[in-house]
Amino acid sequence: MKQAGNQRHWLSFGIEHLGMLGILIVLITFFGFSTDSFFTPSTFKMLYNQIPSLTVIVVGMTFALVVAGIDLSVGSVAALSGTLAGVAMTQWEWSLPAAALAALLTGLLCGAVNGVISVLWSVPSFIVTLGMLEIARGAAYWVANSQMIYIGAPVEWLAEPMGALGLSPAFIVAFALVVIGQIVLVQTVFGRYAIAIGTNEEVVRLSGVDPRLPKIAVFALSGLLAGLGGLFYAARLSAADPNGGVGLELSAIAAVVIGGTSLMGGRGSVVNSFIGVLIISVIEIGLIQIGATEPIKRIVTGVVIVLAVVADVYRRKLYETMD
Amino acid sequence: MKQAGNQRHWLSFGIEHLGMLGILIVLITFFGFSTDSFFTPSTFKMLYNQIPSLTVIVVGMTFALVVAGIDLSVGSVAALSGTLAGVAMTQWEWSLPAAALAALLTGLLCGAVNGVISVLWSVPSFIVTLGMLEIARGAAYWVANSQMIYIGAPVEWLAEPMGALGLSPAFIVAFALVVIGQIVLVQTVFGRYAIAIGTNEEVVRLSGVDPRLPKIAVFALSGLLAGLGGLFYAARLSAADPNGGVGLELSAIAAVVIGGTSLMGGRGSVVNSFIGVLIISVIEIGLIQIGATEPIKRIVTGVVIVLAVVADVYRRKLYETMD
Amino acid sequence: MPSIANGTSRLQIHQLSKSYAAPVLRDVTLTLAAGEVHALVGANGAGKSTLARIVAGITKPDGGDLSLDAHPYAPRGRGDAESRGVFIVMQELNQIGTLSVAENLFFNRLPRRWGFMRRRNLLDQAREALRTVGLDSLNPWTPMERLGVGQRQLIEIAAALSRECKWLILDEPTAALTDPEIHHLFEHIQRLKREGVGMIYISHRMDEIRQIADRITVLRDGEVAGRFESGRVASDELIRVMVGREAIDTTPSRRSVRGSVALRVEGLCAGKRVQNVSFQSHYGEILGLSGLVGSGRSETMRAVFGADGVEKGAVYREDRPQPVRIRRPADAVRAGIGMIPEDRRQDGLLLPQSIRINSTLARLEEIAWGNVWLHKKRERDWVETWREQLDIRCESTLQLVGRLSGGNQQKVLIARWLMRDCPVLIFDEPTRGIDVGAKAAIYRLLHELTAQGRSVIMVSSDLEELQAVCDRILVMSAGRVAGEFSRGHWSRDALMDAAFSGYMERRTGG
Amino acid sequence: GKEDLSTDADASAPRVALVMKSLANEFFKTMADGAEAHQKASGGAYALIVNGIKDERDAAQQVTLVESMIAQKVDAIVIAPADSKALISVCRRAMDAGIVVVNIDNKLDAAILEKEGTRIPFVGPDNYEGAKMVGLEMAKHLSAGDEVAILEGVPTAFNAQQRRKGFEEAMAESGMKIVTVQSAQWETEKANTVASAILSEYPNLKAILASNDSMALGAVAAVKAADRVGQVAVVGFDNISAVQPMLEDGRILATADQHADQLAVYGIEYALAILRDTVTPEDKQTPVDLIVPSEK
Ligand SMILES: Nc1ncnc2c1ncn2[C@@H]1O[C@H](COP(=O)(O)OP(=O)(O)OP(=O)(O)O)[C@@H](O)[C@H]1O
Ligand SMILES: Nc1ncnc2c1ncn2[C@@H]1O[C@H](COP(=O)(O)OP(=O)(O)OP(=O)(O)O)[C@@H](O)[C@H]1O
Ligand SMILES: [Mg+2]
Ligand SMILES: [Mg+2]
Repeated sequence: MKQAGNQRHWLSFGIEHLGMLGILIVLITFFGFSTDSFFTPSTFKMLYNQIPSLTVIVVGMTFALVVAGIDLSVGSVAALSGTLAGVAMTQWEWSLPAAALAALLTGLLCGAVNGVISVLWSVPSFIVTLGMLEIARGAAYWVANSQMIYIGAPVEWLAEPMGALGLSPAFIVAFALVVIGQIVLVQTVFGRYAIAIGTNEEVVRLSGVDPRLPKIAVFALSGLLAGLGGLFYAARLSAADPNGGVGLELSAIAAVVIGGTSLMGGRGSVVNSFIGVLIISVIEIGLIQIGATEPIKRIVTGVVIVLAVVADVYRRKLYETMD
Repeated sequence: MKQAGNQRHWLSFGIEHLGMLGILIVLITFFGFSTDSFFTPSTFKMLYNQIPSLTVIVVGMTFALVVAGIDLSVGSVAALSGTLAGVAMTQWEWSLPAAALAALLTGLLCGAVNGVISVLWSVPSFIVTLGMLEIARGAAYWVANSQMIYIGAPVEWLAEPMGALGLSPAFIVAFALVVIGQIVLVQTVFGRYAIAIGTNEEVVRLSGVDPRLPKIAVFALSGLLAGLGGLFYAARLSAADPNGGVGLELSAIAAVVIGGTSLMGGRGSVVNSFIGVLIISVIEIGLIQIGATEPIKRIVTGVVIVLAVVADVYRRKLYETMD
Repeated sequence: MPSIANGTSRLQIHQLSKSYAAPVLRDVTLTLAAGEVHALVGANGAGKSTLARIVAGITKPDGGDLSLDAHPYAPRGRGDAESRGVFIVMQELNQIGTLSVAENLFFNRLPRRWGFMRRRNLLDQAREALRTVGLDSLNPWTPMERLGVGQRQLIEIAAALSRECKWLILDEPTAALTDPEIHHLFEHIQRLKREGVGMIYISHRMDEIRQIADRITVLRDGEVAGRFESGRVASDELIRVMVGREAIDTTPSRRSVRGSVALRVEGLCAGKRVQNVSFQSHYGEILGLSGLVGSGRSETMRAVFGADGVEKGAVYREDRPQPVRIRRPADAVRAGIGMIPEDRRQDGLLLPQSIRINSTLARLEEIAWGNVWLHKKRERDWVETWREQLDIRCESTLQLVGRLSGGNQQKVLIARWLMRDCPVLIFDEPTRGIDVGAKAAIYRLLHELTAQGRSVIMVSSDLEELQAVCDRILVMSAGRVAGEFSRGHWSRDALMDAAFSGYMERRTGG
Repeated sequence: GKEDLSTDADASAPRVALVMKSLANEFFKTMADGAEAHQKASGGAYALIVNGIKDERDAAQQVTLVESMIAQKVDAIVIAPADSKALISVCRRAMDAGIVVVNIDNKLDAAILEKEGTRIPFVGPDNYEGAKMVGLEMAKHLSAGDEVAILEGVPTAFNAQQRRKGFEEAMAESGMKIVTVQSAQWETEKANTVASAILSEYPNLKAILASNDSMALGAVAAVKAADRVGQVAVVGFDNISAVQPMLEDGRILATADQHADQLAVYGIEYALAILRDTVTPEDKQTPVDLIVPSEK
């Protein structure tokens, strides 16, 4: 309810995000008590380094959902960008910066195509990005000749933990993008227009603001960030996998929606989406550490996702009556 | 725009659906000229018998989208229902009717749970059904002990072509459900409420109609039909696959959206969703028969999906200026 | 500007025409001079808003041309029109609910630096703009969706007033406002006149037209049906030209037969806007609810109807000792209470659906065989009947409600509830945007309803209307009932005093 | 027909359909490439139609594929079934239509074939033996009692079950302690997540046995991220190109080569032989080789 229009006090901002954090903390505590090894630095290090790719993708997805669109192509675009970078570095012997640039541009291009087609021909973004999901996947197979590409050291440093906290460059970039994304959404004209477009595109148009450009920009942004996500995947695995990122769109959308962004557009918070990512990752890792069997893993994951959002609904109601 | 409120003339109904059919016919003609073996009875027989499970699921999904909801759990629920029927028939030695009933009830239950949680706790259906996607999948693994269950003859007849036209009982049931679904949507109080709720739930509520019951019913219906779909799936494979139907939700939503139903709710057509299923299946089978490589298959599928919808947008614009 | 100073500045509309399915405007010619208020009147669907939208650059005309100071003027969009100094306050509220009041006020020109919104700047400007319409106490960061229709209307006006305009179009700006706000608005209009701004003023309230119009143009079915070179025209004459037949009696007299108690509300508390509200309504009477914008009239009615949660208090039907449990509107309707919400576009109508679907929504079961199968012929007949009764102007009852003129949309909403036929009917601003002819029809309907023994509660911002129609008027102020007046025992001043009382007390008390 | 464009064979030559799992998977792609090379070299002795499904797990789609081949009236179908049970009835239908069916790679369920009274010859490797071999090779580098973990494929897949059994048997024989078995769905990314979590849960873990090389790759990255290179050994299966550098430097200790490029060829040759009526359908074992780092 509040995230979007939220500009009243920093306090309410705190309550908003702390609420989501609360659910996360409950989860962490639960797993902490369930298995000895959960509360170890290595778990958190692992968590940090697991999430950069999903995180950057989720930043873009939040914007896509805020404008009442959706981007189903993120997984495929990530795979395409990653494999392209991989092929460039191993077969064409490009340097990392050049290959990374190519990957990002590829993502940007895919996203821009999504945006332009969906906006100019007024085709639902669901369909356009579903088409792109197939197209980018096909292109990834084609680029990589359907082979997994081992890249090795040249990209690995991106995912390598550094310093005392063990944060990788990829994590730092991802975290910075979350902060920047939130600021863009709340503090910039572009962000406000994105929210307005998601609430009521017709009213935006009637107000004399052209909604097409911001919408195209949002999809281009999502593509660009998917490209970056693909690069981070490659860094983490030291390899580029044309088959990677299948079903990633669902995880990304789930994280965003758990974070309280509406699928109907007009409301959203990048920070909460990030907490959504953390919630999903903590459940996943915690269940593996507990040693749950596959059926139990699935069932618990499902139940926790629903409960997290139910809890959030109650918390928000409480908060509203308070205010 | 028109399907839902469509009550003017049967003519406009014809134009509406014939338009979608036109795109289908273009596709069929294209593949017919591309490969000799496409225009054979056996191709069409294959088409008929491939689609019943997706078709019944799509009927339910159309309703879910019409009320501005979504049902991501259909693939898992289908798998759960199918495996349950399989286990019942092979291990508990139930008869087909008993096992089928159990499968349908399971589907109904899952759907009802989706509906009740999402409506009573006002949690977005995206999240609830995403949770159910995981839960039902876990339950399917658990029921089947992660094994594919071979059922054999007892269910096969459901999918076996009969008579001169080579239609299977499953296909006939599926087709009947499409017709019934369309009639329910257009001709009944329930269908009207569904459309109204999808357009603006608050308006319906303030009209003194409780939108909760129809909404729960829609999700229960979607679950029930997913259960039926799972049964048909098992009939086709002669086996129940706890891993089956992964990603089915995306295909189903894609078929519905290709058919012109809006993700934002308030309008839809079951018949057009069915044509959406045919379009997807024809592309799939046609590409197989042409012998396209994997990258090409993906790229062509993606492009055709987008083009089909772009063509539909133009057709509709034309139609609107006409009218 | 010299052109304004010597009064030669002109906005000319020449032979303008526009059609959708049917012609909406036919060869309309009109001249607007700087510093004058040019009133545009006409029945619902006459084409006033369409004309206004064309001038403001929102809609493209099919034929004819516009000129500004003898320069051709063909705006490509609203932004283009605004750059030429032409501004509009539209009839329908066009605001982004999820954004704040401040952001809405300056939506298409948010103060920015390097893409960042300059919040401090925006806040100052917003405060300033809100002050012009008397909303000083409103926090500019309040999300728009929390406000009532009246306040939103004031904010639309504030947005236009904060611009450097040369030409201003006001499309039914006062439909949801009460006297003090209207008075305030008129002061601004006078100021703008003095500054040489030319205004097109659209309204269905004849007294306003008489008060501020310098010239009047009457539109009928998209054509100019009459021009008056002065605002001082007898309403009867105006109405005759508007509807094309003899004047109708707009305030029919009636005998009221007050029956037993129909609804009793006791100690109702809901949110901040409804504090300990108690009242009764009787069968056979029309109870009016008056008060200033934001005084909590709508919120009270929503609470009674179960649209919003209630914290305390109870609602009784007739003289039953047990209160009715109303937790949601469906309960209220079951208990025989119906309500027409004030915000027709968000709470009332399914805009992308047909008139038929909209008007039968509350009574669908009864036009269905066995509560299941829609009886489409019966539906059509019923809707046709009400279309005629309420004179809804449309191509057919299959037309999408979103494409109707504002007044006709309101009529569709009324048709829905008249069709539902509840013993107790709450109308929240039922005549908002409705033309004089149809207003009379609606008043007649209200009287018929009460004559049949129903109880009607009518919330309205139009004091004259309340005085003309009601048997009893309840005045709300700052969320409380501040006074109750029976017919014959009220005066305009007494009603206004009561409306202000809650705010005075607070000021002196706090 | 279009398929004649891709292959140049006489109109009278038999038409063989190769039905694969996902052609986007390197292993099956290699198989298909091997088959295509073989067809070219055969000088038009037969025509080849290669097809694969989109998602390895989607048995229903493969049923459609086989039906499509029946519709095209091919002479023989060589199939790598996505599932060992679900494909049986459609294969039987193909045989009823007079088409020769040969099963490669993933063996159809013997008990059900028996029950259905169908005989479909199998040509392919023994996944169980292969996995056991890899497991035993790895055990050489460890000492009895060491903790190991297994990354399973899709648990419902027959070859996944065989490989898991093979690993388990080898570990039992050499006295290792299996601390956990988790599925990573054959996927690299998933394997990386699962392996990371396992590594943090079991600080004394000495080895990870991955049921395919894609998962092994993910495990290697996890070992590196956990800073335990040299402490935790990884083995895989399939010998794909991407693991070659890791085999070189010992980050992967062993993998198994099923000679993917020849696997389909064996099946095709077998099908052609049956068409020529020279053999009676019998199962045929193809070699699985243990691959270990070349130096050392
Ligand atoms: N987008 C549209 N599509 C089709 N018809 C339209 C559209 N907009 C307006 N109309 C029609 O044009 C006619 C004039 O509408 P308009 O809104 O100009 O009336 P108005 O004079 O402002 O009436 P009111 O007093 O009710 O506001 C109406 O009959 C309406 O149905
Ligand atoms: N200062 C304020 N800050 C925030 N919200 C306010 C403020 N003043 C009023 N509101 C909101 O404005 C609305 C006014 O209440 P309500 O709509 O019941 O009044 P009304 O008398 O019907 O006035 P209106 O003419 O606006 O419909 C309420 O929703 C209230 O929450
Ligand atoms: Mg109007
Ligand atoms: Mg009000």
